Amino acid sequence: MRIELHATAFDPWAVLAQHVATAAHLRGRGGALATFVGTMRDRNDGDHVQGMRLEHYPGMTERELERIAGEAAARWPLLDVVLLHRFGELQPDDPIVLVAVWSEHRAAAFDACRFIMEALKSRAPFWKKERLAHGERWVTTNTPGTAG
Amino acid sequence: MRIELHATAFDPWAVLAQHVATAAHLRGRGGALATFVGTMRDRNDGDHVQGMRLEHYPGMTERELERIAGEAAARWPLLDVVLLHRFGELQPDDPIVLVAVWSEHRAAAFDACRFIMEALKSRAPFWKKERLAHGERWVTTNTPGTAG
Amino acid sequence: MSIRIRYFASLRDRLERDADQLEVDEPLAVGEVWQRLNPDLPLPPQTLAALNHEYAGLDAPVRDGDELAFFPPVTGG
Amino acid sequence: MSIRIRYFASLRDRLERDADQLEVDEPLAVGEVWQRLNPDLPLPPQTLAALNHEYAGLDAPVRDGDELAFFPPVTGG
Repeated sequence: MRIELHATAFDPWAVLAQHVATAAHLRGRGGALATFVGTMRDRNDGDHVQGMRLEHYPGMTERELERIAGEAAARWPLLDVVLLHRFGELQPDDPIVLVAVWSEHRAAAFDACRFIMEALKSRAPFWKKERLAHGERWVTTNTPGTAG
Repeated sequence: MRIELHATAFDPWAVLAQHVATAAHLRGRGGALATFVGTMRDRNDGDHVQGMRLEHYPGMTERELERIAGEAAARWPLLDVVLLHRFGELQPDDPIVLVAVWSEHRAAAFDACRFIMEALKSRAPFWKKERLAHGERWVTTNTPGTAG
Repeated sequence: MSIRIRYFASLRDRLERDADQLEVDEPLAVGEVWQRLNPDLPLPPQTLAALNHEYAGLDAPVRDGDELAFFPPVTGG
Repeated sequence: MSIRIRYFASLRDRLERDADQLEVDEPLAVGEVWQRLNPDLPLPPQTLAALNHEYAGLDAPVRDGDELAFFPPVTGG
């Protein structure tokens, strides 16, 4: 299980390639890998967004992410979880979050990956402040996780 | 939309990194990416599996994958789909399938990625033959896609 | 009327051939083609059929020049 | 009894400070700490509270040395 906060941009594909290459406990076993990558969009609520500052609560944010991953591991038969999240100054297209869940079979990998994302969205202490052409604004609500 | 059959091993992370780097239509918009990677396990039904031959129906397999991706694109607001599948001789840990679905928001990306995997498992003409220590055997059923 | 028939995977192994060619005068449905070619073997349960690369039912009519395929449940992904 | 209180994001901007320190003698609950520190501002709806890095209800008791945090709904991911 690897849970990290990153102050600067990370490359989700390099992280996954490196993790798979070095994770001996996945060798021959990790048949199913579900991942989610959230990146910064350059539009929100009809406005062009130039950049974003992602605030967090050092200490609590890490612990809450660990609790969420632990809950997933208690509920599904998982082989591994990688969970990376940015904070600080972001540009459009920067990855915000990477969730990767390995299991022997796809149902557990899919279910746990989505559970982690929904729990993170509702519980992990992060706050987005968008930089627009005419100033800054706090994002006040997250997009719902179920299709409308 | 990129749908490909591969006769030899592919690297899902290199494919995704390259796709994201060159896909101008995702720039600033593709906020949510859900992926699934299925790799070959070295055990099945209690036996050690040394290798696998993945047979397909050239012509129909490509068309069925295109139909499945098209159905997903008609049902959810997707920005892009990458769908790669192996055929031929596989070794343990070789990627079998990569499904990557981009959307502006995560619900559509998650739902469509899972839909494509379930449809592929039940409809795409592929057949696995496992190579064991004492001979070969056809895989006759797929693992269910919902948690038991 | 000329029809090309293909068999895949364990069904091909069981039949010990991967294709048939059938020349007939009267119209036939998918299931009737199987019976004509394999009179001693009822279609195995769960066998799937595809007509010109698209799934088809056993009562679908087969036309001249069609490619018809029979295969076991798929196990990809 | 000494309690450290932290504010985050839009709530910090609104209060124009990111932390408070409270010294009290009697036991207090989370919601009472807010009232004591912000007597003119009822706790904004949807505000979340965390005690020692774990979510807590407004009636949770606060103990000496605790770190208490108030913040708006989270928007990560």
